[in-house]
Amino acid sequence: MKEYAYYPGCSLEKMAVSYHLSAVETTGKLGIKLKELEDWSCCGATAYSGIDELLSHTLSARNLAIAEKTGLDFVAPCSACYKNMYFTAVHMRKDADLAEHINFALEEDNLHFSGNVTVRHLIEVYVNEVGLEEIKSKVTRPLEGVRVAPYYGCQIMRPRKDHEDVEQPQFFEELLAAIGAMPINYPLKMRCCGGSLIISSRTAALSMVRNLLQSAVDGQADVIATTCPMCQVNLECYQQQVNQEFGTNFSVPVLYFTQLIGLAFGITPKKLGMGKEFVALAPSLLAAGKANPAHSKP
Amino acid sequence: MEKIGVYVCHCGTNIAGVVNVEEVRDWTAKNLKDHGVVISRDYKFMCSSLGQELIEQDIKEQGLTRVVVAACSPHLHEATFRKACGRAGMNPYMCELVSIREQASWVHTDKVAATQKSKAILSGGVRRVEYHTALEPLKVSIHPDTMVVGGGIAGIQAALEIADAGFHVYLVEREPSIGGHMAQFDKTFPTLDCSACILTPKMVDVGSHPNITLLTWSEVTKVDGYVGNFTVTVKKKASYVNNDTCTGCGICWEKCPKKVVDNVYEAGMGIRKAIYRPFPQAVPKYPVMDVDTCIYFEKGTCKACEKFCPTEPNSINFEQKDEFLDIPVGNIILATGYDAFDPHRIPQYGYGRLPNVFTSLEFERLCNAAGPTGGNILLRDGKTAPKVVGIVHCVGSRDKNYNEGCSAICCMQSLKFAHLVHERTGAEVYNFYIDIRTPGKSYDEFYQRLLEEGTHFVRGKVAEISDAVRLPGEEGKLVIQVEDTLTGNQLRVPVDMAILSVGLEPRADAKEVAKLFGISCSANGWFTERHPKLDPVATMTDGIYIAGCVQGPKDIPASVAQGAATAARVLGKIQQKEIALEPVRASVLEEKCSGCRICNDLCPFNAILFHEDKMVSEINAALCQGCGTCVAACPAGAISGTGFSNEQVLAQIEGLLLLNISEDAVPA
Amino acid sequence: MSDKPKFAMYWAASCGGCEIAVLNIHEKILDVDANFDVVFWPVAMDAKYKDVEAMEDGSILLTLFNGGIRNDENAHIAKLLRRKSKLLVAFGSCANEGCIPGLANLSPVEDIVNTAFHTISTDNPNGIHPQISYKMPEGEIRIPTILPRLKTLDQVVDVDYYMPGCPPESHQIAAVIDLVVQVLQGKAELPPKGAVIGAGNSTVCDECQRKRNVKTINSFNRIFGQAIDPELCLLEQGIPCNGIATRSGCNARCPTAGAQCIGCYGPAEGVVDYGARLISGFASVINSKDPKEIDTILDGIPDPTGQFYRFNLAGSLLKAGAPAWKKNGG
Amino acid sequence: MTNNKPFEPVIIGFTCNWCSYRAADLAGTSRTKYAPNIRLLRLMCSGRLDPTFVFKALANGADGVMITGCHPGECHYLEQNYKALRRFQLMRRTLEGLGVDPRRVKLVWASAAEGAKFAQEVTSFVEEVRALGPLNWGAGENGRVAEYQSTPQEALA
Repeated sequence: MKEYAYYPGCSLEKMAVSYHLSAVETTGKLGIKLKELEDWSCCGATAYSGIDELLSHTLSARNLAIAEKTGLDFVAPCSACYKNMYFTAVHMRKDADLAEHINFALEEDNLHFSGNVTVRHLIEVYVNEVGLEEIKSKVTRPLEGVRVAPYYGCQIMRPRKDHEDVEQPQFFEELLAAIGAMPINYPLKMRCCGGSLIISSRTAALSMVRNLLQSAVDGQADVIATTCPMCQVNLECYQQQVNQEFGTNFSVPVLYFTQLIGLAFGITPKKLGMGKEFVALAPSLLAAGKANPAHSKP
Repeated sequence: MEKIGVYVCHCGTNIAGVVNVEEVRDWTAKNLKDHGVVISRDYKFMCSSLGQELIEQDIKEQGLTRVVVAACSPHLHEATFRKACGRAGMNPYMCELVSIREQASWVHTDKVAATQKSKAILSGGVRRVEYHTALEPLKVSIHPDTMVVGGGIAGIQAALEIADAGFHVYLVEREPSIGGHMAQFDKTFPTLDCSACILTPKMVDVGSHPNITLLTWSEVTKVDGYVGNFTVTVKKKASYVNNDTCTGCGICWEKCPKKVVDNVYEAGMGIRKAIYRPFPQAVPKYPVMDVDTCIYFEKGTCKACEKFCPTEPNSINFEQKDEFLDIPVGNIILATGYDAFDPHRIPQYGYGRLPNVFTSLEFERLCNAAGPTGGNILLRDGKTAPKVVGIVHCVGSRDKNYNEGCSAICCMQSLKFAHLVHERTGAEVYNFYIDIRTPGKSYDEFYQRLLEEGTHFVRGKVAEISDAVRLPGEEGKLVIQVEDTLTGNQLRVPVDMAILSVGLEPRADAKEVAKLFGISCSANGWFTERHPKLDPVATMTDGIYIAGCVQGPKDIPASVAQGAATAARVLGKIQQKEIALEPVRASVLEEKCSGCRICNDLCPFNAILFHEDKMVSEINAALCQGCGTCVAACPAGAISGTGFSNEQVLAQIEGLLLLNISEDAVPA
Repeated sequence: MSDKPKFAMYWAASCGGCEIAVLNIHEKILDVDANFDVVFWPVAMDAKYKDVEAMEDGSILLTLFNGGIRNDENAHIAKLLRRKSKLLVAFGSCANEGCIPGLANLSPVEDIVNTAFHTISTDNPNGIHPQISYKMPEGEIRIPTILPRLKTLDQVVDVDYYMPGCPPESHQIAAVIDLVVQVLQGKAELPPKGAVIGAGNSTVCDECQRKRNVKTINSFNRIFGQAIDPELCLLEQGIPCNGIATRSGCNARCPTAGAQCIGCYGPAEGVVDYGARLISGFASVINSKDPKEIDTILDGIPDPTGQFYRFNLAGSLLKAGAPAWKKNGG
Repeated sequence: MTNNKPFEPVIIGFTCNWCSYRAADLAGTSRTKYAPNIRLLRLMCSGRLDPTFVFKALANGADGVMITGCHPGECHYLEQNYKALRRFQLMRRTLEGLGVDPRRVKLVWASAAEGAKFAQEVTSFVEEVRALGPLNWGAGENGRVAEYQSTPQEALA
C-alpha cells in the first residue's frame, strides 16, 4: 500500500470535489493511499507568484515542510499547485539565502524545509509510479470507441523540469489507451486555457477556450480529459459564454482524467462526482462501454 | 662548457612594447655567463634574413655550440631558426626558441613583471639547451600508393587527381556505389546544372581508371603504421554477386520479389529490392545483396535472382564471404562527408507526423527525374501538386538546442528549391529565413533572380508547423506559425507542402572513425584540421588528410577544391620519396631494463614490443610518435627520450625558478 | 704500526644492522683482518675520536660509513672521516638515502624529542627534558644537538662510493671487500668516483623468478588474507610491490619468499626521485579512465608516503615533510 | 626582511604541445591577459609529465604547479592524457602525506581553441595559491635559506 502526502488544494474542496472523489476512488483501486496533508494551506495558485515571489514561495514551503515531516512523496492533483510546489522546492535547494529566509519564517509554526521532498503531479503517479500495465489489469469496463481529447494544459510540462519532451508528450495518450479509450490527435493539447485571465480579461481567455473546443470538435472528440481544475472550469463552465461571444454552439463534455479511469474501473458515476456537469454528459458515456455517436455540430 | 649565443627579439613593438628587451639582454649576459652564455644580442626582427644572419655569423666566427632565441612561439619560427643554425654548420637541434611574445608581452600588462618573467623564461631555455644533443631527422620512405576513404565528390576529385598523376589510389566507399550525397541531388546551385550530368562523367572516369582500385561496399576496420608506411585493413563485404561475370543487366533486381524502403539513396521516398543497384548511373554497375532483407538469408527459400541470372557461370553466389584486405599505402585522405540533420528531433515541425512535411533530401528525390515521382513535385499522396509551398531555412542549424553552427549550403539549397517549385508547379513559395547567406560567386545574383520570380521571403524562425485549423482557409492545410521580425507581426501561413532545409551534421560514427585513423575531431564531430586558416586539409597526424564536409559544412565547389588540395599535398609527399620525421623518439637502454613490462601496454601506436627470450622491452623508433608517456612511466628510468629528456626538463625547471643565479637577479 | 692499509667503519643514525651484516660475511672477516689494519670501529673496538684526529689526512684507505646524519656529532665525525679517508663509502640505506631514521623528517624536531621523552612508552615520571649543556661541579658537559632534518651522508660531505641495501647483502659486502683487495694487489681498477657498488644496475624484477606479463592494475590490496600465486608477479596480483623501481643486487630476496619488495636497495641507476618513479609506474597502468574509479583503486594504497618513501625520504627531491620545513625558517 | 608587497606566488605550468600550449599561444594572439606568476614549460604530451618534475618544481621555489593537457578523448596521441590523470591523482595523495596542500597542484584540460579558458584558469589558480601562502620548501639545497645553525660545537669540527 504505497502512501503519498496528498495535497488536495483549495479547488478540490468545493468546485472540483469530483476530481478529489475520483482521485481517491481510483487510487484506492490501485493500492495507493492518499494521506491528506494535515493543516495544509493555499499554494497561491497562478496569481500570487506574480505579485510577491518570496511570500508565494513561503506559502508553498509551509506545505512542503509539513510533507517533509511525513517522509512521503508530495502529490498535487492541480497543475498550478504542482508547479508552485515543485519550483519552490527547486529554488530553496539552489538558493541557500532564500531557504534561510523562508525557514526563519516557518519557525513560527516550528516547521523546517530542508529540501528532500519529491513533488509529483497526480497523473505522474498513475503513469510512472503505478504504470500502465497495472492500470490496464484493473480495467473492467474499457471505454471502447470513446474518442477522448487529452488536454495536458500548460503547467504540468512547463517550465521544463528535466529533459522531458515538452513539445509532443505522449504519456496522456498512452494512459487513455490503457483504459480502452481512443485518444484523438489533439494539436492544441499543450495550449493554455487562459487560466485566471478568464476573470481579468475575459474575451482573450474566451477566444483561447474557443480554439481548444474547436480543435477538439475537429478531432471528433466525445469528451475532453483534463488534469487541472482551472482548465476544467475554463473549458466546461464557459462553453455557454464562448457560444454567446462567437455564435458557436459547442456542447463538449469535459471530465477529469481520474473520472474516466474510474468509469473504466467500473466505479459508478455517482461515486466519481458525476452529475453536476454544466455540459450534459452523453448517456452513453455514463454507461461507458458503448460507442457514442452524438457530437456537437460546429 | 658549451658556448651559447642568446638572441632577444623586439618583434617590432610586439615584444619591445612591454618587455624591456635591453634589460633582458644584459641580464642574460651577466647572470647566465657561468652557464655558457658567451654572446647576448637583441635585434628588431630576429626572424628576418638579417636577424638570421646575425646568428649564422656568430656561429661561424665565435664557434657557438648552442643558440637560444627569445621571440615568438616555437610553432611559428622554430624551424626558421633551426634552418639558420643548420646553414652555419651547427646541428639544427642545438637551437631552442623560447616564447616571450605569446607568453609574456602579449598576455601581461605589467611591464616589470613581463620583463622579469622573460628573464626566467630565457634562463629556462639556456639551462635546457645545455643538455641538447645533436639529432638527425628520421628518414622515412613514402609508399607511392594512396587510400581515399569516402567516394563522394571530394573523394572522387582527390582520387582522379592522384591517379591522373600516375600513382595508384585505393578508393574505399561504404555504399554499393560512389557518388555520395551529390548523386541524390536533382539540380545544383547556382547554375542549375543537373547534378547527375556533371557528376557521372567523373564517376565513370573513376570506375574505368587504370590507377584506381575501387573498393565499394567496403569499410576500413584497422589502421596501423605512420606517414609513408600505413597498413590499412579494409573489410570488403560480400555482395553475393560475382563482379567478374556480372554484366549489370538488371534482371536479378527485376525478378527479386522482396521490396524494401530505400532509406539511403531514395531518402525513404522510394523502394528497392533485396538485391539492388542504388541508381541507374551507379559506379560500379554491379548490384549487391542486402543480407538483412533477402528472403533466402531469412528463410532459405526464393533464390529468384540466381534462377533468372543469364550469365554463365551464374553470377549470383550465396557462398561469398567477407574479405579482409591489408593494403599498404603512404598517405590517407578522409572524405567521408556528412549526415543530414534528422528533423524528427524538432517535434514542433511535425516531420514524420504530418505527411506533407518533407526534408531537403526527400525533396531532391521528388525533383529528380529518376526519383520515385519521375521528377514531378507532388504531395505525399503522390497525386496532388502543391499550390502553396513553404521552405524553412536553418532546420537544426544556428540553434543552441541542436547545432550551433551555420551549415553553409541550406540558404542556396532553399533558393534552388524555390526556383524549382516555381518552374515546375507555378505554386506560391514562402521562404522562412534568419539571414540569406549567399557568399559564393554569382550566388547573390541567383537570390535576386528568386526575388524577381516573386518568391515571398519572410524573415523569422518558424515556431511551429501544425495542422490545427484556427482561421478560415486553413482547412486541410499545414499552418506555418512564424513571427515576421521585419514587421513584428505573428504570421500563420497556410501551405500545402513544407520543405525543411535541414543542416549538415558530422557523421554519426565520426568519433570512432577519428579514433580509428588516430586523428582528433572537435567536440561535435567535425574532423580537426592542422590549422583552421593556413592548413585546412592536413591534420595533426602526418600523412592523413581531410577533404570536403568531413572537415565542416561546405558547398560542392569547396569540397572539390579541398579534394584537389589533398591530392596536391599527397603528390608532394610521394615525390619526396622519403620525408624527415621529427627526431623526438623514445628508446630503451637494454642493460637497465629489468623486463618489468610496465610500459608494454602504454603505447596506442603499438611501438613497444617485448622480447620473451631476453626479458627486455624495446621501442620501434619508426612507430614511436614521441609522446614520452613511457619515458615518464618507466620505474627503472630505463627509457630515455630525445628532445624532451629528463635532464633537459629538470634543467629547464631549475632555469625557470632562477636557481643558482646571483642574488640581484631574483625578480622583485 | 703495521704497513697494512687502514680500514675504518662508523655508525651514525642507524640500527646497527649494517655492522652485523659485515659480520655476516663469516670467515671472510679474516680476509679483512689479513689485508687491513682496522683502526676505527666503535661497535667492535675502543678507538677514540682523538685517535682518529691524530691520524694524517687521507691515511685511512677505506671507510664504510653507515647511518644518517641526525645530529651535529654525526656531521662532525662525517667531516672528520672525510678528511682522514681516501675512500669514503656510504654504506647501507641510511647513509645513502636516510632510510627508516629519515622518516623522522615527516615531523618537526620538537615533536621528535617530545615523543621520545614525554610519551607513554618512556618512563620519565619527573618529565626531565634533555638540555644541550649542563653545568656539573666537574665542568660543563654537552650533548649533541639534533639537526632540524636528518641528512644523507652526501648532503654533508663528498662521498666516493655508494653501497645500498638495508642492510647490504653479505655476498655483496664480500664482493666489495674482494674488489678492494684486488685493487690493492693491482689486479683490478676502482670504479669511477660516485659509482654505486655492491648492487646491480637494473631493478629487482631482473632477478625475480616470478612470471611477468603485460601490467594492468585493477586493484591494490594487502598481501595477507589473499591466496598468493607463487609463480606469478606480485604486482599483477594487486600487491603493490616496489621491485619495479628498486635497484637489483639482492637477488629479489623478498618477492622470492612471497613478500612484496619495499624498496630497501633504493632507486635504480641515474634515477632522480625514487618515489616519483613508483608513483608513475603504478599509476600509469591503472585500468580505468574514470577519476572516481581511479580513486577507489588508489584507496588500496592507504599510506602512499610510506609505500613510496619508506627508505628514500631524506634522499628524495622533497627531502622531508612540510612540518619539518615549516618549523625552522624553512 | 619582510617587504610589504603582497605575496606573489611562483607557478610552474606544464603544457602539452598540441592542445594546452596552443591554447596559451591563442591567449597570446588574442591578447587575453592573465597573471604573470606562471612560467610555462612545453612537453610533447601531458603523458610525458613525470611526477619527478612536479616534486623538482615544488622543492626548488615553486609555490604551485599547474598541469594542463588535451581534454580526455581529444589527446593527439589518443589516450595518453588518461595516464597523466592517473599519475596526478596518486601524486596528490602522496603530496598530502608529505604535508603539501594538494590544492597547490592542479590539473586543467584545455583544447587548442580554449585560449580564454586557459588564461582564466591560470589567473584563478594564481589566486588560489596566493591564498595558500608561500610554500618555501627549504628553497633547495643550495642554501638560499639559512641552515639551522646548531651550537658552537659545530665550530669545533
